Amino acid sequence: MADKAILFDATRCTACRGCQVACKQWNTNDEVIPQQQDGVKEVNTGSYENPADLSPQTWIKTTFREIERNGKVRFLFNRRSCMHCTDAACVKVCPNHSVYHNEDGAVSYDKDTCTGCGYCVACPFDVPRFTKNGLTGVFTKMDKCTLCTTPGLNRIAEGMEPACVKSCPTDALLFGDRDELVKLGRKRVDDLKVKGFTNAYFYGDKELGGLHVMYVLDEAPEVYGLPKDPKVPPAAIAWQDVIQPMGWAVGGLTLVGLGLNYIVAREAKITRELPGKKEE
Amino acid sequence: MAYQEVEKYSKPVRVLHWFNTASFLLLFITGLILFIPPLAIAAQDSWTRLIHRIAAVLLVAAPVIFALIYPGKAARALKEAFTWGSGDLDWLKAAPAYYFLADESAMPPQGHMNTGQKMWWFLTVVFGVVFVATGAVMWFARDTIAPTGFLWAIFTHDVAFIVTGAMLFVHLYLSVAHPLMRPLRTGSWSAMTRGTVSAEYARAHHARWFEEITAATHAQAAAANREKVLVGSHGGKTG
Amino acid sequence: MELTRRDFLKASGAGAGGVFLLGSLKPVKTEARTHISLPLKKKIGEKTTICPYDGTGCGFIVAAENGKVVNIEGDPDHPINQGAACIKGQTLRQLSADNPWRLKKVLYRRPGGADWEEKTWDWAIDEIAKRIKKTRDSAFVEKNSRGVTVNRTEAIAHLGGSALDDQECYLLTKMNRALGMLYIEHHARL
Amino acid sequence: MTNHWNDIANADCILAMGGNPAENHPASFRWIMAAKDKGAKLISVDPRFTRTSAKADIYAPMRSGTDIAFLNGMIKYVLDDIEKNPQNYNMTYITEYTNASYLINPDYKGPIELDGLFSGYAGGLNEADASKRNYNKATWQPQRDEKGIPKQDKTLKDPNCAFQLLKKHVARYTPEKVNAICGTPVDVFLEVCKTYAATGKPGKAGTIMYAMGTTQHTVGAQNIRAYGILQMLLANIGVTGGGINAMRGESNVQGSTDFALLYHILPGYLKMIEDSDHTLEKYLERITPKSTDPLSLNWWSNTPKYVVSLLKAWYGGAATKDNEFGFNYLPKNEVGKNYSHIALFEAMEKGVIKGLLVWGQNPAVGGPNSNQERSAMDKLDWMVVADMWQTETANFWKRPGVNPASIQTEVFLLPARSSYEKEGSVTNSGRWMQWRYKCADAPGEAEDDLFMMTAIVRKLKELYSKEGGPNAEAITRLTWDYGSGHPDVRAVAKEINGYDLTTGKLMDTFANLKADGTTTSGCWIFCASYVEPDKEPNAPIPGNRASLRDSTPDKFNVGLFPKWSWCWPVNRRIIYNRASVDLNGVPWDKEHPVIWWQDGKWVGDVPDGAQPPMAVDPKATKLPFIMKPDGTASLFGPGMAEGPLPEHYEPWESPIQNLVSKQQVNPAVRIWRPQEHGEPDRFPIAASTYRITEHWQSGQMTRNCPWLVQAMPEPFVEMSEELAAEKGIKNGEKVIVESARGQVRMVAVVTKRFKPFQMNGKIVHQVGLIWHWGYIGLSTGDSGNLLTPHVGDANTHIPEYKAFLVDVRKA
Repeated sequence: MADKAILFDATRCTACRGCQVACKQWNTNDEVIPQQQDGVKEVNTGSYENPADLSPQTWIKTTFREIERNGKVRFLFNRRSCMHCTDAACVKVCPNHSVYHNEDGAVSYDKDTCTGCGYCVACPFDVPRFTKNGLTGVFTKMDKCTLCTTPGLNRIAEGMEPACVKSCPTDALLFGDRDELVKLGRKRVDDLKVKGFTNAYFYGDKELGGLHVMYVLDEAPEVYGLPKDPKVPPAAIAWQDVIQPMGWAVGGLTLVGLGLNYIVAREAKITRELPGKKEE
Repeated sequence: MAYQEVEKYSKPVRVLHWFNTASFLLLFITGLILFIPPLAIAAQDSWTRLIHRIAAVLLVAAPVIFALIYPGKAARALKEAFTWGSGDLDWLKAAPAYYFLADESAMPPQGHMNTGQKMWWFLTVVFGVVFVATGAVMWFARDTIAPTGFLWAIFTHDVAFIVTGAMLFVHLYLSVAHPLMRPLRTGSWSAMTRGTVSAEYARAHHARWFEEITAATHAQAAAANREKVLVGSHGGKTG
Repeated sequence: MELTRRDFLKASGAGAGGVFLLGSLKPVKTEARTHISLPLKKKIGEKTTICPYDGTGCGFIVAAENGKVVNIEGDPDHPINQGAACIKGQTLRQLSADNPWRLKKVLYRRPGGADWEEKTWDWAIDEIAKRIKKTRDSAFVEKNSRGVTVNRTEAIAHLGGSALDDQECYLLTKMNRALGMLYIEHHARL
Repeated sequence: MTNHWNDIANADCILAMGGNPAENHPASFRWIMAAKDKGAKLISVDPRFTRTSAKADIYAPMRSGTDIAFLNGMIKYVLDDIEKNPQNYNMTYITEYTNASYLINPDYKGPIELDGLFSGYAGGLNEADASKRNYNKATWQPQRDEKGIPKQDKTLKDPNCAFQLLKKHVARYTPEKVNAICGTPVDVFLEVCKTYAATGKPGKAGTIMYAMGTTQHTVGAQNIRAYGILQMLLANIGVTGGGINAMRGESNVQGSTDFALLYHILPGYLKMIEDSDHTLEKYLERITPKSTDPLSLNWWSNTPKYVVSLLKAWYGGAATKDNEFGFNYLPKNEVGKNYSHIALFEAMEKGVIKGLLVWGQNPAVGGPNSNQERSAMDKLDWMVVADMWQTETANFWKRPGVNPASIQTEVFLLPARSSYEKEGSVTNSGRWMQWRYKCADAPGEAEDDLFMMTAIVRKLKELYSKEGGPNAEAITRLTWDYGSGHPDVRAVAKEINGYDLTTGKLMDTFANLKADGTTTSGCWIFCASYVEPDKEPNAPIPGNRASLRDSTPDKFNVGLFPKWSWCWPVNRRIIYNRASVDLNGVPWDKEHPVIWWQDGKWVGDVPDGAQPPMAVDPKATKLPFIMKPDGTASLFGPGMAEGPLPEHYEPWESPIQNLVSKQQVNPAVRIWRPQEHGEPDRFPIAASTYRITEHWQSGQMTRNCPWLVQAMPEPFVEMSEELAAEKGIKNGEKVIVESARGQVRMVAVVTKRFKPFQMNGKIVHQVGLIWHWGYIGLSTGDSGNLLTPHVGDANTHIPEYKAFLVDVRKA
């Protein structure tokens, strides 16, 4: 099956933030409504960008940035959520393979087997968020966008767009086959360059083996708050590629060695010390 | 020759050992989930990670309490882990022949712990510190530390896990399964369960130590407290 | 050396080790998993509504089970929003009966009272009608100073209606004017 | 809206001014984007850089309250350009469809001659006496021939014609003057003019999208007039992608206005009865516009039919010819007396108003000068509030700093149903009447408003039948036949549409309404919305056109969706559409036609009058602006309170002196509390209030929703980095903003999007506050309306929320 992807066109986004809540609506996040006044403990830190960060209940949020160039102000909006990388650090590092690529190319996860170990903080985009057990204070589960492929809430399998994409009034978000969107995204960026946006950039085309959320930007990625050259951290590569096999190998070699030792040493002991006597 | 038993590990030491064994096994099993993905289903709702934390606290708390009650013993034990000599090198040279071919001839006389035991004990102390340090980062600094820091803490913790895990196999094997360690009552197993080893065993495998304690005994020349070190026949049990 | 079966079993440590070792050689890259197929936990509704917030008039589809809202999203057939929704439209579900801040009972605050008291509809309607009649009748002007029939009262005022339906607005005008009211305003100026 | 939301996609240029569609009508941006995709330009004119500005091709900063200077400057640019390049403009449209050619009363004098005033002012300059703050409009009228037809000069050369008077009037508004008043850089202003004037070419269209940023000023109505003049000169009215489009802030503020929940009208924009209307005849005589011009259709000449049909709908059998169809059952406004929002609260404070019925409104947060409005409620004997939530208004006696025991008002708080817990229709900004259904159950004992008002009326009918009372028949004989149990909303919808009493059938069109009492219609503009089932059999509710859900495109595929819901009047999607064609009925824009005269008939949208085009049949034809008595659009508007042409006056509270004339403030403006005037030396900073995407109006519908509270958790005041530096305020800190009316404590959002204005060499700072918060609900905070004044526009008395003076300091 062809990989699916989301194309975000920053030049079309008006920051209505429908996507931010569409995601909550569909995924039933924030279901408990506080009963007391001022029960939502959020504060405005001097920005439209609230809540300040992603959370287990906020899988996508709109970001706001202001820049000034040659006396002209620009108000830039961006989408922050899971990028569904092809070389996904979280998939790479997850000891239990609870985080995985599904057949649509999206990075989904199995909440039943997630132990909350937190290894997926390896994410170069800082996306996974964890719920704490209220009683013990121990992190229990990771949560993040699944491109609406969560089992039981899988819109893609039902032939629907992800909730955020459906919600977008200006079609700043598009959903479809990744190959098609790559072509479209490249074309849009080329058009932007012709229009004089010399720093225009198509983000996600090649980054981390290709993201499944791609960005048409009229400015450099850093201006939009995206890391210029995201990398899977070495420690994350080390995990599944080195540590886990090393664990199996060292453990295995040790047991093999001990087993061989037993056979050899037993023979030796019998022949050397107590010929003819069987042990116990 | 009559069986004579020599006390190798005092009761508090043994209690500490088994207490730590229990904590370590809990830590080992709950940690092993990360290496055996199908076990993850058992880790639902973070309870294995809670056990891991509780066991970690116990693992740290027990030696600390021990050291507070028996500062002398603790200091001696620590000193032992860091006291190495040329005899240890000889032991290492002789070890393959001994452990594979049951050829004891090249074995130099050993102290209270032989070199192998000392290595285990040394690594236990060192990796204990590593576990505690990296575990503390993972537990307490998760929200504050940079992800890279967290990841390297994980890395170190897990490398330590692999090394100590492998050593645990060796330790168990040598303690209870190696052909030379049989029958169990004579050697290490006995030392850690009942606290004593046979004098014969002590003389054979820990000659230096045996000499030390017997020399001390001679110096006190039939002193009334002889029983303290040399315990009389446990005939009923061993006879 | 010849291995007996017993020897082989005793060497099972080595066997297990081999399995372990094989495990370490397993390719790390996980295969893409196929979807776990579960029926949708939410239904997409059938009944349509129009957004109660601003005047764009976007269409929405409400899904309810046993009268309880489970999902509300944009109506893809609606020509204006074509399934899209802004942040407020997406929040429609939090206006439902599940929101504990919704009023559920008739409330009454007596003169000088420090808090609300729960009342019945019948009681409230009776009392409201009595108040309206008393206030209206005591401040009713049938003829003005020039003797022209004016049939009005300035003592009762009306506010609101933009959040109501057309039919309700119409009936409010009808009721207000029949009562002779003049101070009639709604959100148009605010 | 003259046009509708989908139609924005047809525009070649969109002027978003006094409105912020990206912020407050986000879904509408779908169609702005669609237009931009086809090459349209978006211009954002706003005191601050908004989410709309972020997507605009041109952003022009403009000090709040200086719209007329800006627009007059644009009009001047267009008029100058018409002289130089008439081929770029639709001169036929200007001369034939507007009153540009009308010769005006030679006694007319304008602000040039009278230093800011027009001829006919009752008072002197800066008149303080409220009774003299008005005009005698006699000299503003056109000259008429003996038949009563306006005298015209179609060459537009006569110095006394409206076109030339306008030209003379706006000549003062040079780009430099605009810059000095508005603070808009000259180059940016000229770019706006050039870009927007390009829509003057036949076949091109420009639309103006506005909202309360335009209207909530002392010159609010004149701001709209300026839009009208600009759009007429550019031939942008009646065409696809054109029009003057008010973006409505509530789902049914269009409907509640259409159904006349306003003091000055009856349903369908029929003027309210006044003291002077001794009889029905006199009333009809006064409110029915007349025209003797055979070319003028003068649709309002049908007024008597609509009035009588309304009375028949309300009083049924009790409305007879003998009792003037129940005319005297209805109240009469005192001539010249103002019953608008501010007046209402002033009367409440004086103790005139004893009882208040509140249906889903929250003036304790949304009203101007809310401190006054909150305390005025203390004087009430009783208050009835129907709402889904606890509101600040219902809880005015719990407001901070007040002892409830000292307030004797009784309050009844009735739990209401949400929009999807009941059935009925709403009318959107584009005049689409859309049906919605009961989809879910309401909480507890919540009931719909229909139930509440019906229960009250039934009870009142019972009381008045039993006990009698003054004008009791007005109540006892009022028709209220919507079933015996829960009222049937469809029966109400049918009554609104109206019946032919001779056949008992639902009316098909308001063209068939009669003034003889044989027809009914609760609101004539909605006649044809609910017809007999066989007339609209395919509607989900047969006959109910508001329920139509067929999104098949129209004939010309310009996004009219004629089978989706229903739109007043008579499903005409673009009003004044007869102006979209030339004299032969051929569209100016053949790619996006609204209507087209083909093979002897109109095709496309429902035409504004079915008569043939002017050149096709000069006798039978009618002028396109059928709702105007003369049939033409008013370049020169003699009906306005403060003058026939828009003139710049400063807001009531302004940081600078008027640079155009000595007349500082709109000479006809209504000022209620002169003592609460903030002086610039004490309050040097200009301020404006506005709404944000994440919240809605007075906040009950959003401040109780955690998703929205999380998205915008606290009220804030936005200010420039320069002002913040001057005051030592850091981003995110709490600040106190104070006006002559009160003070608020809010979070400071220090932003590059606000810039100080350079006004004629003086630096003027501006801040912006949001007002969605109050002291009741899940999230609480201060409302910006604690600062706004009780001063109203001269025509509509809309409060001046958008321009006042404050001072800011660190909290």
